[in-house]
Amino acid sequence: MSEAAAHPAVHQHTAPTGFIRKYVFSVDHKVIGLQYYGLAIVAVVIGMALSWLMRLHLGWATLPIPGLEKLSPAGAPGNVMTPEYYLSLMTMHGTIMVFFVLTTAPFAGFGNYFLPIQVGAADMAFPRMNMMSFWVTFVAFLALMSAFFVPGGPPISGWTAYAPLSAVGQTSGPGEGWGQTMWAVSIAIFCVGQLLGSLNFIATTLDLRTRGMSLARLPLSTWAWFITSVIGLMAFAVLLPACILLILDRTAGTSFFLPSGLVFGDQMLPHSGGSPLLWQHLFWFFGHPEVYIAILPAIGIISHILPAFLRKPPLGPRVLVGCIASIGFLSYMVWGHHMFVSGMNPFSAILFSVPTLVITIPATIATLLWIGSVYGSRMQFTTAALFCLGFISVFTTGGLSGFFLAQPTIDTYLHATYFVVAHFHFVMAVAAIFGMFAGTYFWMPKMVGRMMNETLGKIHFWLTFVGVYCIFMPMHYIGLAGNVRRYAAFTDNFLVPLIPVHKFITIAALLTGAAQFLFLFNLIWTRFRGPKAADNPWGATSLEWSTTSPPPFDNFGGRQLVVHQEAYLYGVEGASADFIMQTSSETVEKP
Amino acid sequence: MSELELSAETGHAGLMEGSPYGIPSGKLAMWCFVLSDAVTFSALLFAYGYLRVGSPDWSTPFLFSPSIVNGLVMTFVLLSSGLTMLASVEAAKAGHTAAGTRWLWATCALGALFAVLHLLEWRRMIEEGWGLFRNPTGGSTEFGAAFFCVTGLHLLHVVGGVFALAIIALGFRRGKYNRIDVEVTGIYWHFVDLVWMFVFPLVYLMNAK
Amino acid sequence: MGKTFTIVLVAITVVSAAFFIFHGQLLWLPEDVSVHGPGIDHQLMETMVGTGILFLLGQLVLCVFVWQSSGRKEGWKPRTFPGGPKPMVISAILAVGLEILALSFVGSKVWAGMYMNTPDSQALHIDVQAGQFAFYFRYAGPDSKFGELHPEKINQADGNFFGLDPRNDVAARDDVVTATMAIPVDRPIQLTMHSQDVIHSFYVRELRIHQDIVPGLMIPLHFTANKTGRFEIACTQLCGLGHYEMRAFLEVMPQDKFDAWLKQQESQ
Amino acid sequence: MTAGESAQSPGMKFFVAVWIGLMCIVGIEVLVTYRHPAPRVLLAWLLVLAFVEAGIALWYFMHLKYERAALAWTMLPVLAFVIFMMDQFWPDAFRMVSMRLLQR
Repeated sequence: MSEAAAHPAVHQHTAPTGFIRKYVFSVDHKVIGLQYYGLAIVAVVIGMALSWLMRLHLGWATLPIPGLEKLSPAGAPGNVMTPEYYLSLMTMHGTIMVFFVLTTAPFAGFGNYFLPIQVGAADMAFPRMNMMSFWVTFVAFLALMSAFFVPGGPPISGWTAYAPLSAVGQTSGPGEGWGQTMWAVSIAIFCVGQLLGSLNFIATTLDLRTRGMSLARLPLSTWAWFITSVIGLMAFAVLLPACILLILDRTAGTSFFLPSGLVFGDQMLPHSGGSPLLWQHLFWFFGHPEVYIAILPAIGIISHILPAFLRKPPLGPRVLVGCIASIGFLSYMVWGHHMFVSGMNPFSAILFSVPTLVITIPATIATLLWIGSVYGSRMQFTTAALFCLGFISVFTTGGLSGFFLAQPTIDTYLHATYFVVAHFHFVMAVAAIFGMFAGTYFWMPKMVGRMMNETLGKIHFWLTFVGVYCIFMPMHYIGLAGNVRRYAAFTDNFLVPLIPVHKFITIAALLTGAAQFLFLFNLIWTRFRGPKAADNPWGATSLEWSTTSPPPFDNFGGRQLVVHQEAYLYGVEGASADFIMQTSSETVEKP
Repeated sequence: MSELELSAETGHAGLMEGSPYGIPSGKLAMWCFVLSDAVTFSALLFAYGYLRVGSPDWSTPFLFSPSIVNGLVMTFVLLSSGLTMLASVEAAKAGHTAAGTRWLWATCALGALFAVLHLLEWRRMIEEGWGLFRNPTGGSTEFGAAFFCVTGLHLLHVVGGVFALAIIALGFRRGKYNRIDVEVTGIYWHFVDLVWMFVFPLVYLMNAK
Repeated sequence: MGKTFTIVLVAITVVSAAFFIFHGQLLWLPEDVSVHGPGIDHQLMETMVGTGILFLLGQLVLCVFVWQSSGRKEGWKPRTFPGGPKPMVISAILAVGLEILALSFVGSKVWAGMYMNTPDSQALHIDVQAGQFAFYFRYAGPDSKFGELHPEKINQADGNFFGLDPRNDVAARDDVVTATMAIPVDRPIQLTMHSQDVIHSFYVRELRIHQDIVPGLMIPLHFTANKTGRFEIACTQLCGLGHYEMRAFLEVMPQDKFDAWLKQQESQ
Repeated sequence: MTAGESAQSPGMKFFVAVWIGLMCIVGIEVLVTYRHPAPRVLLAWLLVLAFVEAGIALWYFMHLKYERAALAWTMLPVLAFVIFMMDQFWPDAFRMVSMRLLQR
């Protein structure tokens, strides 16, 4: 205990007692992690509901959806969705999912909860800043949600908010009034929240590692969160000014993104001199790193979970860290591949295409390392393990379609078709969500101290795994047929014959979505009825398993851990158990 | 802010791994913030450059007097505030709380002076008819937009810094903050200074008549 | 459980691949009618084969390992992959690296052929105006000179979609403005595209052509169609509530038919 | 060396000298401007001078010199890299002028 007394972080602040300080404005990274996770769950339910409505409309454009009119009288007169309302839902779906689910859950959620524990710290480096980062993000979420209720309704310009559509205001269509402004405000606020979060992650990883936890011994998940926060530090810093300029264009009459001679309804706007391509450059300079902000934590999480169920060390963990880092590095060199047909200088296209293709090398190495880890193992097929395997599968599928879109020539045909939709949903959305599921089934015992229901979990996995393939695989085929995305209905002669495929996708989406309620039920059931979890139910090695479930306020009950081992010593020859905790001082000759 | 001094020690307490930089977390976080903010400003300056290169009718209205002269005075004030900031950090390191506080206030005052000079110039330009979307000389309206955005964001940083300095000065005297907090604030203040080193040539001199 | 996973994933893989291999006419690229198109199609097939192999390998190898893993008895001593991570790194760099080199070299040539060469001097020049939510096309007429554009003069009601000023501008008087785009077959075409309001996009599947039309800019594009027919021009850049129904038709016809068509348009 | 203590700093005299140096650079910038070189020449001059100035400020004012080399070796390359990548904006920007619909 005297040891602990000497440890400042432990005595940084004593456990709060009042409800507000304990659960609402808490500085405890675990509570904040759960808050982020909760926010993500709320956001994902909303986002999924929106996608249901969209899919229904794409399958049966004239189908009245009961109650929709109540939701938005203007958007769905007679319960039938108007084209602009479809676009609003699409925009909100994209924004909510990318910012408030894929960035929030695997990175801010699990990262906040487990990064300090995995490095053996009592809390983040700046608990108060940490609390601020959550509440700022929360305000950003409210700001975005408010877009549903402002006059004119939610924005219709997609999550990329391309100017001029997003910048000229109401004249360019419904939803481009207050809705779009709230969108820009929300994203600007979100950037600030992420900045605070990233600072915290970086400082914690570098400064609060307990004795013996050298960088080489950090778990892969911690590495992923650390590298992600470094990417976020720079990426959101570019989106912030972009959003400010957009807001000025919309409200103060500047023309950063608005060129001369814009004519709406035979009226020429006074704007002059701006460039719509500037917005695309600024947005994608952030936008591409953002894709990796979404996927890298998931990569880290499954790399961390897989060995625990393979009962053997991962293949080349150092190499894997190298892959994650180089993916992060390359992510800043490739944003132009979103702009191949945008009227950008054709020379740049080649310049952006090559590093984009090069990214596939570290990605392939990582995939091969996971597959190679499975070799020669005796795997325990828990739900978490299954989701890891599922991740490897969907990540491979989604990554490979990237080969097509990375090449400007092929992109000229496939750009803005459902092929693109399939690609990024597989490699970024579904993969990241699988990482989130794996993390949930693996860590929930630690987070709430109760085991999740494995049977429900497995059913959930099978439905989801088969479901996502049924939803997104066909999108490749219709994409090859040139099915344009972001269409509210398919009226072109070459699109009408493809509607049956859309009907199939819609049905698959509805079923897969329904399957997610098993997961939600499982979460709630676990929280209140789940069987009590042991401190280390999976026989895992990293530090989060050397404390109680759930961990006490200062994570280790005042103990100052000392780390003696590497992160993943499973199935060690001649060890007392088939695994060696990082904290155990047991010494055996390495296998 | 009190986390700063607490985790300040963690870097070296025997119970922890040493930080690879051997600096307190607060300082590291400030460096990271500076990095991020530098990217923000460069993005803004690149946007300004992009629009300028794309505009055939860019106007370069700044006369030597008053604009450039005023800019020089502002530069002088800001650089001097950097010097006083250094003095305060040095004093704080040497443990001279009173002197440190005094220098902090001096920095604060110079920062405020800079802000005032800046606002006066803004007023003059707005009276001349400049605005976010107005250009009295009839050239590209992007000039006003870029000018007020870039300098505006910088001014925001200055004002924020002035308040931060005041708070630190008060707290440092009462021992609420320690020398590390002063040093961290110093890094921020010098960064604001550093940004101006790009704003002055790129926004003022490049637009001198 | 592992065996089930293997079976399911094999099924998924096989079915997914089958749709690519035994694709019908519907779920595949339409026949190409442009001179540069074969280059793109070839590139796409190359990529399809390469990634297809990687897809099958990746998924099936995973399946094999999982299958083996699930069959093992209690007390099994885990084995590491022969050679550790090295073979993985090397094979990835070799397989993917070579693929990338090949693709980007060939691809860049095709790309340069489309975008980085100057259009034929004999090319037929067509001016394209995009606006919410329609395309309009302009032919220079007998004087083969286009009239100046004056956005402030744009008036949908009396059909001045381009903002021409025939009163003061001689060149503008004989400009032919149409809603369908007709072009002669086997003749180089040069488009100059501009948008009056937001970003639109010019996409013709059969021509393998795709180009955003950015307001405020004159976007050049050139191609040659080598088969006659009637094709759809779709807008692929989100441009507002009418985006999904913004389209026009492209008619590729023999030279003589085209001349007749143009005559008839002028007379109107 | 206790926490947060930078290595012994050279003292105020030296910093005053640096400050004078910085002012001189600003002076040079103005002089260059009023020799009215071509815009891109001027830009080159100003950028070089500004970077020198910023470098000095980082090195001495912000005490980068007195921290472990690791700090400079991680922070500066990252920033340089990101700014270098932003230069991919230029090929477009220069294209704008020639492609403009209206010369306004």
